[in-house]
Amino acid sequence: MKALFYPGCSMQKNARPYLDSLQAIREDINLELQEIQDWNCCGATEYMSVHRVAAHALVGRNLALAREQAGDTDLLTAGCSACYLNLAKTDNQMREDAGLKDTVNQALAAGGLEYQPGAMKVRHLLDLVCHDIGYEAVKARVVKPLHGLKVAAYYGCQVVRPDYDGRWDNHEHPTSMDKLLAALGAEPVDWALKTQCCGGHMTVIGPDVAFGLIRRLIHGAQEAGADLVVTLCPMCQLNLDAYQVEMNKHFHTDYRVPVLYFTQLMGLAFGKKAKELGIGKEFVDAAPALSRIQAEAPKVAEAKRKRRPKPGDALPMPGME
Amino acid sequence: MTDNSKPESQERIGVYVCHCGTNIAGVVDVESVARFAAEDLKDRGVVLARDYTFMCSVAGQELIEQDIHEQQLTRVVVAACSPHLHEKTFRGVCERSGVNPYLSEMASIREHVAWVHTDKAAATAKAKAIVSGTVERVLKNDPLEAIRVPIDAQTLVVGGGIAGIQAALEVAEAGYEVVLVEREASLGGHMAQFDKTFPTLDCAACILTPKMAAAGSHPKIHLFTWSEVEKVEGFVGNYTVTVKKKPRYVDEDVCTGCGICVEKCPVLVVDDKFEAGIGYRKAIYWPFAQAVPNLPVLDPDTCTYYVGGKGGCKACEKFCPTVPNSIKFDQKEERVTLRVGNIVLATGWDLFDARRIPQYGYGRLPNVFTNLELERMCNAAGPTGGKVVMRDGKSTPETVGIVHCVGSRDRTYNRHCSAICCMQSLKTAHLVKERTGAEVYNFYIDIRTPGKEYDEFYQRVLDDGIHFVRGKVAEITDIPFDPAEASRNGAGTLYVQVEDTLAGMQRRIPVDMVVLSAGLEPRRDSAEVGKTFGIACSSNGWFIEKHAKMDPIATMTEGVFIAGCAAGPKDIPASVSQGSAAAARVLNYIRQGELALEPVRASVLAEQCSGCRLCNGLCPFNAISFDAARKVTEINAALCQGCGTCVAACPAGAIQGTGFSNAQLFAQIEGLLRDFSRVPEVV
Amino acid sequence: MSKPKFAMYWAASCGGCEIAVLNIDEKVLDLDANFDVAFWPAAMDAKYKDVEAMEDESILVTLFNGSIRTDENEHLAKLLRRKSKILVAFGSCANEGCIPGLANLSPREQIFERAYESPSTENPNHLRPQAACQVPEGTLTLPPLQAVIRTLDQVVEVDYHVPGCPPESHQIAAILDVLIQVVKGEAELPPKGAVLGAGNSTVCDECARKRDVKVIDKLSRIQELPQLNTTDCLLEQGLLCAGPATRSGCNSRCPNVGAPCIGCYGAAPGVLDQGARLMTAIASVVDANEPEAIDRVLNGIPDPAGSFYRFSLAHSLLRANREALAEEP
Amino acid sequence: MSDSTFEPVIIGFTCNWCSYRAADLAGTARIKYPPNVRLIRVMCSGRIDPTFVLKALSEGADGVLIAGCHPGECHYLEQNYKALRRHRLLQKTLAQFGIEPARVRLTWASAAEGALFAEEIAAMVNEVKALGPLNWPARPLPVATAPAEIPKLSEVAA
Repeated sequence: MKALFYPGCSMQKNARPYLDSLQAIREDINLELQEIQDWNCCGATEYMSVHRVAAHALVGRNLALAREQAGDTDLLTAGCSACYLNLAKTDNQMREDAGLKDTVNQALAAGGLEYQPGAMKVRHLLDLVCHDIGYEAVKARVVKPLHGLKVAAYYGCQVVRPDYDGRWDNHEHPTSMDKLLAALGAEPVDWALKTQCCGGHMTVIGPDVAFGLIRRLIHGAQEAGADLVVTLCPMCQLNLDAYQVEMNKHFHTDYRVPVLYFTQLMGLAFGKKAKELGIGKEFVDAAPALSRIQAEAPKVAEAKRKRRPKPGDALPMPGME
Repeated sequence: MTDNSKPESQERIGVYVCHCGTNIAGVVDVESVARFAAEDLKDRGVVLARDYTFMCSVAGQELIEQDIHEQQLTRVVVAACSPHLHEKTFRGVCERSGVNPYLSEMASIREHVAWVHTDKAAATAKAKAIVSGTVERVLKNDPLEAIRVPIDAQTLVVGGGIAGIQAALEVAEAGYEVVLVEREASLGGHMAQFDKTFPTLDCAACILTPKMAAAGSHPKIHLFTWSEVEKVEGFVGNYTVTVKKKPRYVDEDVCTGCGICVEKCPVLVVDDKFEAGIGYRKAIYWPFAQAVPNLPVLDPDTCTYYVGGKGGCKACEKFCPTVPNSIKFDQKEERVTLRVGNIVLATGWDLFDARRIPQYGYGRLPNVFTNLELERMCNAAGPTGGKVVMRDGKSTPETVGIVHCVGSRDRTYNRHCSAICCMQSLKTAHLVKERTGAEVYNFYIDIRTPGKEYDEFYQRVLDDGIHFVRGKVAEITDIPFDPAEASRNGAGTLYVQVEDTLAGMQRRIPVDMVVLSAGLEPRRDSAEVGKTFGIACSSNGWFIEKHAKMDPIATMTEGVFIAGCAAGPKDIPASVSQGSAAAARVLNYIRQGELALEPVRASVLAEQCSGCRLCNGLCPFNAISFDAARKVTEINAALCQGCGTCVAACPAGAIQGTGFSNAQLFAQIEGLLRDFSRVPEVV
Repeated sequence: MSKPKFAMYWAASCGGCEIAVLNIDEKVLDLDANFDVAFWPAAMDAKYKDVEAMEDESILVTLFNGSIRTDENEHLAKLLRRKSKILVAFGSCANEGCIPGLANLSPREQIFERAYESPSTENPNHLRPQAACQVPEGTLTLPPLQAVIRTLDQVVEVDYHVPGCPPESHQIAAILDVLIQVVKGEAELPPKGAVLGAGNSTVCDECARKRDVKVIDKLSRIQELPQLNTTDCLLEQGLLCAGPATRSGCNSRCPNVGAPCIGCYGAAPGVLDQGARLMTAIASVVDANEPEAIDRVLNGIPDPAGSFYRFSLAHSLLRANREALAEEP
Repeated sequence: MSDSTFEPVIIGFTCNWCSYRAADLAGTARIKYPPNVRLIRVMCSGRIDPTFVLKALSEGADGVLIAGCHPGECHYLEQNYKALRRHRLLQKTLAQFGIEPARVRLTWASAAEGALFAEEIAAMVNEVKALGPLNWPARPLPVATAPAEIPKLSEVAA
């Protein structure tokens, strides 16, 4: 499968391991990524609220370039949630608002470009892997299953909301990455903080607020029994990993929950070397957690025989299908 | 093609333009419209045109009658309000005066002109165009006779909840046979699951069981429980329905309902239906204690005779005291074919599945319950013997949060208001407070208490000291925000995150237990059921009434009525009223003996039909059939509902539609466009 | 008593109608025996001035085939109307424009472009026909092409209609028999405006193929189908067959040999617009409810106007493309 | 583009159960909309024959509005889907005649959607206004009698 690829700034720098691991597994999942030539900044989270038209024109240029270079594909993917959301947002708002479409296209015309909304299908990398490549295809490539590794799938906020084209199963409690990790042999833990805030840029603006949020996530993952947190967004990874150290200092705690990208775990399961996947560059060392990977799948305890309930016994729970 | 064969010049048309007080005359120059009809449409057969204050008044009607007699009018056009209001009135005038009622037409110049336009000149011009179109149309009208069909007196009621029971009892009491079909093993429906009913706090069982018993033992009511209607054929007055009886594995004719089989059955399973998942039943079980009919039913999915492959324990069979034995492991599905004249659909509702809102934690957090679970918990015959306890079965909650509008009034799930949740939540709050003394919080968007004594009950609950927080709950979680919150509340506490819109702040309210007031949804299979009975569902699944206000019991299909929640959420009094209303409509038809139907029907011109069969798949009412011997298509006029789709589809133009014929519609188009150049320019 | 006069004329047509008349074989001798053929350019030499010299209404019957494309066609239509007691619109062109009528989808300039500048045309000097051209011998004239094709009854009053492209010879023979009987005083003329030589139903009535309830999930052109079933309805096999919307009378010639009906006998009795009937019928049975899915099926009709109005365009409600009509005086 | 005084005439086909009642409701609620649309009631949008549309367009209408119940809510269960299918095909065909898609609009309005129906009408009137008059040339009617004077061919050719 071929898709245009918008790497964004993070993947070039702090989220380099995300890019490296993606490069490492690309062929295994038969994903051909063609980087947009001459792409520019996506405007990050803030620009949209500072100058709406300029922000959309900025993103519109990337969309226009993508369309121009796309050839026979109309897929455009990004690994960073903010990049993905901005691309999807501009495409959507140009679709909804004909005035904006015209203004953006006027701006693009200055550079000899034009973009018709809807011409590219903007998809997050995780969405492509889960829904287009599919769990079965991923499973088929697994050579070293991640048996025994308990993982907390953490989605963050931007990939699931506002979800213009209804790609995600549930905005509050998505399960796509959980299923992907299960396909790799890992054991996803059930936790309720999957889409809660990582602090975003509050780490810079108001660190106290951010630390509280980071602690809640890290503590929650640990409480849920996770060996590590798996993420799909450079911002989330940065906050939970690099700022975990800061947070520990702030609260006098000693959390050590490593945070990796889902592509890194895919690489491990596909038998790639840790170094090739950028593992080891994280602030919180992932090695102890990864050492828990077992050769065999853990045995599932057999369900207890049913006993006739007596008054005062626990009430049955509703089943989750 | 416009049919010019009729001698139009011989027709004498009267045109009447209604002022409707100032409703029309305030915007449309009615005199000018009448003058236009009299002068410009003279060559079209208009012999007189009048404007009058209120055409629908007795005097207005007499005016037309008089003209028909004195001026020998042969056709009548009334330019007034929408035909949906007064078409019948003016048809009646014609009929009384000896003119075929279908030779009258209404031109809507109130709803479609006077009330929606402000420019008088443009409105008057449009009114003239409409009158011109209607005059052309009426010239092509055919004199028609209403279609008469006999009515079979036996009635089918589908659904044995309170609405269906009520409808069945009323028809049966009037002395007519009723077939009552219920999908579950007992009558009762959702109401049987409730503990108390708002606002009076009557015991639900105490008021429902006598009705169930009455329906169960009524000599005129033929009960089919554990059965479903599989097929419906025919038309009003003459339906043939096929009822599928699912195997109960218990011989209905022999079983005495002694219950020894249930007692001896060793298999215990969670009862997802009646006990809402918090209680247990056996593999052979009574749906509930007061079930009607009083017969157990065997569940082949859990009985060891069918699962496990070891032949099963057969304890029920061994201990059954009847001769012959009532347990019939090899009982098969049966089908019964019945003839009925009318059908009442009272198929009820399904509870919104609260697991669809994962952030509310139902199914993940043990102490999040649904209102239905609470109903069963409060019930003295329920799994906890009437005690309100937490999921551990022992602890009494000290703080309880009740979340309103779960799955209702929410764009993501259902936009509709479930109508009963406010009152039900208030009732739950009251019962929980009464039984546990807990602090109770209600989280609501709006409180809606429009029924009799409802708001008084709300005031009473307020006086109970129950807290009300106005705001939509964002999240229910067991994860504390920080260690401080954790240490304040202890493990297992649930936090209700909500924006209190009255206090203007975010709140996190720690509670021991949460009750979700899950809303009412259409039955999951309502589209299929609608198809079986030939009635329409809205896109969300509620059945569509013939008219939401003026005809909420009837449907588009003659002889099929709806009652209770099948058409939308309702409380018990409304459901009972609708059951009675449906019965009244049915009895009306039965007493008439035969029914007059609107003669808007399609028919095939056999000599022009080539038997191409293109139209054969187009009728959802199965009115179109193919005569293979003659190689022509035929339309059954009684089954035809008059939509005209086949008329518009026939490639040979061989299907005609009365009431809305091509000739009528072509003529109307011509008439509407006749004077288009005269529309004054509006700036 | 002299024999009544007979005329046959071709306006914008292919000549197939004349051949169809000759295909009645020895029956043509009956024509000669009972009529004096006064004017029939395809069969015998004649000059317009001879016709102009005739007395008005001196021709008993004129079979007029071809549609009105040029000023010359219009002139002859009016002339023959004046000279004939009975004017018969003969064949699809005269009745509804037929294949030439499809040119109504293009304005004149496009028609010329296509005819004189297409890659298959050798025209290095980009010559175009002129209404008048000076040559040493004087002025040469050509009748100008009119904006759109019109049918005979859009130009003059028509007494009878004989549909078909061309009309079936057995039908022509039957009409001729009636005409001869009328001349001999043995029969009455049919009511004015009648359609002669056709049935009252549609082609399916005469089609031997087995038909069932129709549901169309794919439409193909005949060359796209791997194999055609010889017994079943062609429409059910995914071919756009115009039979259901086309007047009977041809004995279902095409469908019976495995080719879909293309609609040459025109609309069924009482139908205002044949194309609309076929369009509504086909659309009604498309097996899809979502716009995109519907379009996927309908994309199997690459040229809807040409498919539905193949023969009847000039006589349809819209008659022609808007741009072409705009050039009409 | 049209001049600003052009007021289009639009024929609207509405079904008895939803869209006609929506128009009634717009009236009852006194919602204002432009007076350019003249409605014809049929029992169901499935009754609407492309011939009606062609007839209206060829006889002076600048546009045609077709309004039915929402998909899935047809009072005759599924007949509005037939209207949808016919509209798709008609649009494809009309394009070849040079008739812009905005002139033949299909819309859905439930009996409760008076305001929406009024908005649809206003939107359509604006779009058709922007397109200008259609002015479809009238069909030549059969000539009643042969013209008295037929010019000579030599005169015609010039």
